[in-house]
Amino acid sequence: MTKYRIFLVLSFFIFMAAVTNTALSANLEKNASEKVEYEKKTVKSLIKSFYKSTGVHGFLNPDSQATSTELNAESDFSHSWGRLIMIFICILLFYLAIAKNFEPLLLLPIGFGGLLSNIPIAEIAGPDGFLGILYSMGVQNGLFPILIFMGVGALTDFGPLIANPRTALLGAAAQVGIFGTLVGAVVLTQTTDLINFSLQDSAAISIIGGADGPTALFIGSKLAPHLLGAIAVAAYSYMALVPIIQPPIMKALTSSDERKIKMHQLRKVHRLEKIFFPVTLLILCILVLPAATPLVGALCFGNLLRESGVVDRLTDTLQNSLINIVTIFLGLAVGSKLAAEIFLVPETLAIIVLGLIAFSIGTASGVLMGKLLNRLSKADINPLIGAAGVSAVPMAARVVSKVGNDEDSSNVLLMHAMGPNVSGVIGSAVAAGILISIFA
Amino acid sequence: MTKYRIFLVLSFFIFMAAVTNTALSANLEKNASEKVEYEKKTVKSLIKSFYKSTGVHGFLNPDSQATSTELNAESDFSHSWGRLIMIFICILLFYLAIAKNFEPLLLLPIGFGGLLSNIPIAEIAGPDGFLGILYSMGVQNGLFPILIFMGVGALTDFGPLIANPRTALLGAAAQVGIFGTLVGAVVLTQTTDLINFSLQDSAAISIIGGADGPTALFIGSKLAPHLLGAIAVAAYSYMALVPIIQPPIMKALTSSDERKIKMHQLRKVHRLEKIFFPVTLLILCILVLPAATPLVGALCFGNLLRESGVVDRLTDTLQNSLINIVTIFLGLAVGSKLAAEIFLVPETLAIIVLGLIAFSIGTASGVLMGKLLNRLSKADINPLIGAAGVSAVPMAARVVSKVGNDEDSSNVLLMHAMGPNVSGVIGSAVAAGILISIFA
Amino acid sequence: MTKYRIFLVLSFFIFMAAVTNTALSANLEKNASEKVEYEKKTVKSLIKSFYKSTGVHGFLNPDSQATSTELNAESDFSHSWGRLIMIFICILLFYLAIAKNFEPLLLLPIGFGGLLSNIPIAEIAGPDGFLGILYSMGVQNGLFPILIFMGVGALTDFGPLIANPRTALLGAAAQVGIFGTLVGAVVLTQTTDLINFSLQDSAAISIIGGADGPTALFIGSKLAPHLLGAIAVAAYSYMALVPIIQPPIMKALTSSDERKIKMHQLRKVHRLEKIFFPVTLLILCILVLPAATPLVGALCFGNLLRESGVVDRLTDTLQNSLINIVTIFLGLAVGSKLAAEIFLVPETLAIIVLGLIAFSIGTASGVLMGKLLNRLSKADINPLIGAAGVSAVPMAARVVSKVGNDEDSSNVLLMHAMGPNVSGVIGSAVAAGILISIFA
Amino acid sequence: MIGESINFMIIGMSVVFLFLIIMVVVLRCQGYVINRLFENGAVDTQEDNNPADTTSDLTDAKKIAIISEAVKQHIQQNR
Amino acid sequence: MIGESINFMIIGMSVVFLFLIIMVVVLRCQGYVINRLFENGAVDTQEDNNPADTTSDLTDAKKIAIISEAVKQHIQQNR
Amino acid sequence: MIGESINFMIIGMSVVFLFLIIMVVVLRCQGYVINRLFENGAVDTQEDNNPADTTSDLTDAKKIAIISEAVKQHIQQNR
Ligand code: NA
Ligand code: NA
Ligand code: NA
Repeated sequence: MTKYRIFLVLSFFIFMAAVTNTALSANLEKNASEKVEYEKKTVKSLIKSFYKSTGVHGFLNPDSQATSTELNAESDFSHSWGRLIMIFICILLFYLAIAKNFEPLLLLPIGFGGLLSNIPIAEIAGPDGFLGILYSMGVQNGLFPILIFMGVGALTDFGPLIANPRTALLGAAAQVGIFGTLVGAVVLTQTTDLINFSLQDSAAISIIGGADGPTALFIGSKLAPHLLGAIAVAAYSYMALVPIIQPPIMKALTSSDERKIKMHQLRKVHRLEKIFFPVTLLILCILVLPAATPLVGALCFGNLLRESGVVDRLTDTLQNSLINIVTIFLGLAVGSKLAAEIFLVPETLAIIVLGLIAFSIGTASGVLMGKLLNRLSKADINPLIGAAGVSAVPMAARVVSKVGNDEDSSNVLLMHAMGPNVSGVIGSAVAAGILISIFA
Repeated sequence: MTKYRIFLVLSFFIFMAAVTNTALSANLEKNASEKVEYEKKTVKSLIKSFYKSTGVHGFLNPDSQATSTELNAESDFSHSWGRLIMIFICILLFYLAIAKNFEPLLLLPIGFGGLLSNIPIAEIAGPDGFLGILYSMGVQNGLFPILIFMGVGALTDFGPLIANPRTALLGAAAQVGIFGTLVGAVVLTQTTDLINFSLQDSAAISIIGGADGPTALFIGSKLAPHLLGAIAVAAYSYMALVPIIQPPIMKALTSSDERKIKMHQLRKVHRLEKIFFPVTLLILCILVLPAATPLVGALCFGNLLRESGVVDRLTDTLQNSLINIVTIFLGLAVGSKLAAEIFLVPETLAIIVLGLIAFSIGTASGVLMGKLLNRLSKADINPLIGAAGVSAVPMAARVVSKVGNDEDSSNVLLMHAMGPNVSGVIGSAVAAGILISIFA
Repeated sequence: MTKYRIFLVLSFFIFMAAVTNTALSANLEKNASEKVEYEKKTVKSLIKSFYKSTGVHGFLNPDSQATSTELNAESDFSHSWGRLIMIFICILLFYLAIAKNFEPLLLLPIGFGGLLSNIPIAEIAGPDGFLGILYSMGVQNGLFPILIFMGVGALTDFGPLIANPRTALLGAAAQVGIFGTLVGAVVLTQTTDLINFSLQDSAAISIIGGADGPTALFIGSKLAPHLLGAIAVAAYSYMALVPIIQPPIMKALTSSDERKIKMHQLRKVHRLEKIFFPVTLLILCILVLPAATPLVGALCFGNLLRESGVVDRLTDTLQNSLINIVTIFLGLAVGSKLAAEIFLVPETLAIIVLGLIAFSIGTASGVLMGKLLNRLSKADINPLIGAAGVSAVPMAARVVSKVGNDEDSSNVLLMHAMGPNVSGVIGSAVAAGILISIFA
Repeated sequence: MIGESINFMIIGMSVVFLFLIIMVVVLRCQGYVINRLFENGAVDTQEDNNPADTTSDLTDAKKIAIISEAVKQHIQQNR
Repeated sequence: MIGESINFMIIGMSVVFLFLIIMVVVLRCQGYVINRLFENGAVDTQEDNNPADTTSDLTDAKKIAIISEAVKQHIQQNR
Repeated sequence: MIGESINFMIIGMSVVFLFLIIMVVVLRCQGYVINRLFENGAVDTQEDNNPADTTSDLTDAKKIAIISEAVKQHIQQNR
């Protein structure tokens, strides 16, 4: 016990000494930030220059690193308290990812990238830092999201959609989340003074409603790279929060009887149907909306390799080593956009709010379309599966299954929810293509 | 039944409506291709601009995308019908790869890259599209074929060649296919008006006779990048067609008695011989033909890692994740050279014909050299194994084995054919070095 | 027997013929190095130009490739004999890697890269050669060492350090090897005429004493890229030689009784301690020494992914496919700095000597600090484990275990030595950060 | 600008629905045709969709090894 | 310059020691606090540090778990 | 130009043959020398050419094998 108290005291002492000395030395030599010269130096002067290279000094004296053009209170704030706040937020992301299992595959790398990008002096997110190198390698040009999409294609079985194509309409309806949020962002810009989103910005934010990570990153990096950090964090956070966001909306819009509806077993799907599917989808996309073909094409490529059954070693690579490597790089690079001076702006709060609205609208539209379809169609359709139309594969489908089970534990909705779920991915990619063809 | 007829009619109606409207809108606003402005617009005008961004419009109005310098009938054709033809060809490649198992590992990615590169408006093969990015990342500079060669080295057991080195002469003879085709391409250029290959072009085409994919891509990207698509498709197609092209030639040039010759079992090979082999081969290549060392060096590197036995984790990576990732990237990037305006030219037909000639000459030379060796050598040599000298590892060796079995089902030629087969790879790389040292 | 003698004579004859002809042709046409023209040529003239493109000619006539600025005796030497010597050295590296198991994972690729970079004419290490491409892709900008460090983080269990943190002081003491060598390099520069290291060079060399490959490569590529080859070879060679270098020093500085000291079993470590460790370490590094955060951050990133337990697929990728791919690329690219004109300079010998001194000083300091700690601390500490503080994970810890066992075969020191071992990695990264903050 | 953004929403949702409706129609036609022409190939979802890669060439990494092994055994058994 | 390099050595070693001493102190405090607050989570080194990735979705790279499970079942069946 | 291309063919095939003939000779010499000096190391093709990577350090990524082994032993010990 006493032993540990001693440690605490000791560590406090060391820390305070460092801080005090640093502050002193910083005040004494504030204007000595020029490159260290190699003339004969005393140990004392060396110690002083060392103090100026510590992070403690960096946080306390943000102005010494600011370039002349941004020497103002705002950058001062973002370089001192701002950075500390962001580091705290990143550690919060670690907590959510590890303890609460919030999309850890992306939020851990993004959070770590954010932490690294807020370190003073080191400039890890700068053009010569490794985050900057990764960013220009594959985020700026959109390559990494495309490669992820190939992996998603290789991992996705479109069988449930092929077996019951009409569920695609649920995936279409859920995209109201995207375009509704676009309107919302414009309204916010027009009605408030603090928030000023361009149409490109608004479009990039609205794609959060697509509930699809790579699509959001692809559009974000094309239309609004300065908002990419907030968009990525919002998109992945809400995808992780699907089990909390969706159920109340689903329950509010459906009656208990509707939630108990049982659906017929899916028909068997011919192997050729699965092979033809990616090719058909791509041709359709070429005819109707070429602007969506980079995303849809990557998805179809991965899926064609998967279903062809003749290139298993490539499929396996897409599903594992390639998608994993790219996920690591992409997460870290996107994290570099969590630097305080980019992230700690009022726009970020607006993005968080708009993203939540987008998810809610998408879920509601999907469920309502499910009710409509159930009435129009001869076969029974449980409206709950409409909620899976937002994408967030496969989390949203699982949520549907769980809400269905809560009402009637003998009701198995998972495979039925996969149809709208994967068509939600296609719908979001189509919406992304529309946004690109209008705004890019 | 009736239900499905309704669908057919409905889909026909929707398609026709889209096409008609598109054509109309295109005619009405042909000169409105400037960037969409964000002034207040009616829904009607938005629909019109949307139609102009559809692929249907893109195919019907190729001139709206052509740059001023290429505004002529030819580019019009290649941007409308040409693209449709190419998309059809790419789907044919899918069929051959999946149903007929034609080198699917490369023809599927190449075909898909080709499909994507022929999409109007999206510019996926342009410098900012992902195919263009992959192309400049590793095809333009020759990196991807080199990495594939490392993987091939790590996958190849040179034991059969070391056990019976004289079979290397069969691999040498088969390279007549390369240089004979070089002559053929020059003759074609001199005697026809339509075809005009430079010497560099001719050399790049002739390497198809090497029956080795990465070598062809390496030389093609160095000497004639504009022909790369045709060269790649021809090379991999003929490698897939080896079981159809070779047997008639093999049977025509050998008697039934010759095809029945049985060969002695291969001697055991010392582990040190296998370790020394890649180093010896590379030193030889350095002394005689440094221009071939990038290719041969990569092959030897992979093989040295394999045979060293002390870096299994690196060997495994070369054989699997690295070669798979690069194969995907390489295939897609090469496919970008299947864009209609590059591919649908008379030269492509000439390349297809010359490639076939190259394979045939190579096979014939190998078999004839086999007959010669059989006469000169004390030990029996079945001339069939000469056909494996064209490379096309391991397909050509399997064909030899099969043709031998057809004649005498107790005759096991596979391992004997592997010697000429792998020496064919070396021979092609040497020939490639010669072409580079003369023409690059 | 006679058969083989014939082969020997024949091969000698062929070689001599090639050499003689080459020399002749070289003398006849020494000034014909301009690009081969495609006018009509006789076979004879073609043969002559071919000879000029052989490696034999390249070695014998180094001046024909030298640029005008370096036409002097020195470059002549390095391009003829120098290259042969380097090729011999590289083959020696193969021998050490394969037969003696000297860090084969890096010395095989480095050696092969060195071999390829010394080939005349081919220019594989030039900016357009594949070694040059790999070098600029990830060595020049420091990306590859950072990725390796992520893999190291994902592979390292810091449990033993967390269980007994005071052993970190042993890892600190061993860094005297780095700074002592810095002094040594400066002394050498001041006292000799032949050796002239700048302060940057000296710092880059001294990092060999860190006994950590990626750290050495990271610092080397930042501070002294022209010395990178020698630094890399020295660092990895000495890491491989740890079982030979360390034991005599360890035995000289300890008594038999000290070597027999048994240590208490390590306490159990809470899972949360392991998860917090990388975050704590990084925050500390941010506060004290931001310049070290690229390296320490990469290490912590890999370790956080590992210990989080929620992203096993990413951890697995860091530990396997990614680290393997990068190891191959990094080794080959570093090998490109073994080109004779860069490597065969007096400085290399000085680097080799200084590296050995660095390792020895580091080992000695670690052991001496172990003796000091043993006296100051209540719990018994076997001073041998101080030798593991040089890093060289996990070789140094194994050496400690072995030396301990030699004295008392019931003494199990391995886990106790892992604490200083991994803290040595951290200590080296901190030292690297100091060198960067002073010299970069 | 708000009015315009509502226009974007209308056109956007129309295209999304148009696209997916056409897709539904095409998928139904395709399914009908395929199941008529090739009756015996129907498979359950998630079954048989990865038939072993028996013939592709560069692949299966160690084909050469496998083949030589097979040949060896074949020869030994037939002695 | 030699004198200066000795200065570098002094400051360098001081920082290295400062850094690692602070680390030792912080690790001890951290260990103390964690083991007080969460008493039942202590694990042996190299055991239980990879709890199965139960919920993450894209993954399924759970070879280790699967194999050890398989081995277990195999052994149980053969009892 | 046709004549020239024939010249290219002649020189090209000569070099290819020269290269491979030298290779044949060198391989034979090498095989002779090696088999004389190290008589006991001859191996069948595809056998023993991948001795386990026993000492290399970062490696040993054969966790699966190791773990299943460990699980087995653990279970056996606890019987
Ligand atoms: Na969606
Ligand atoms: Na060949
Ligand atoms: Na160290």
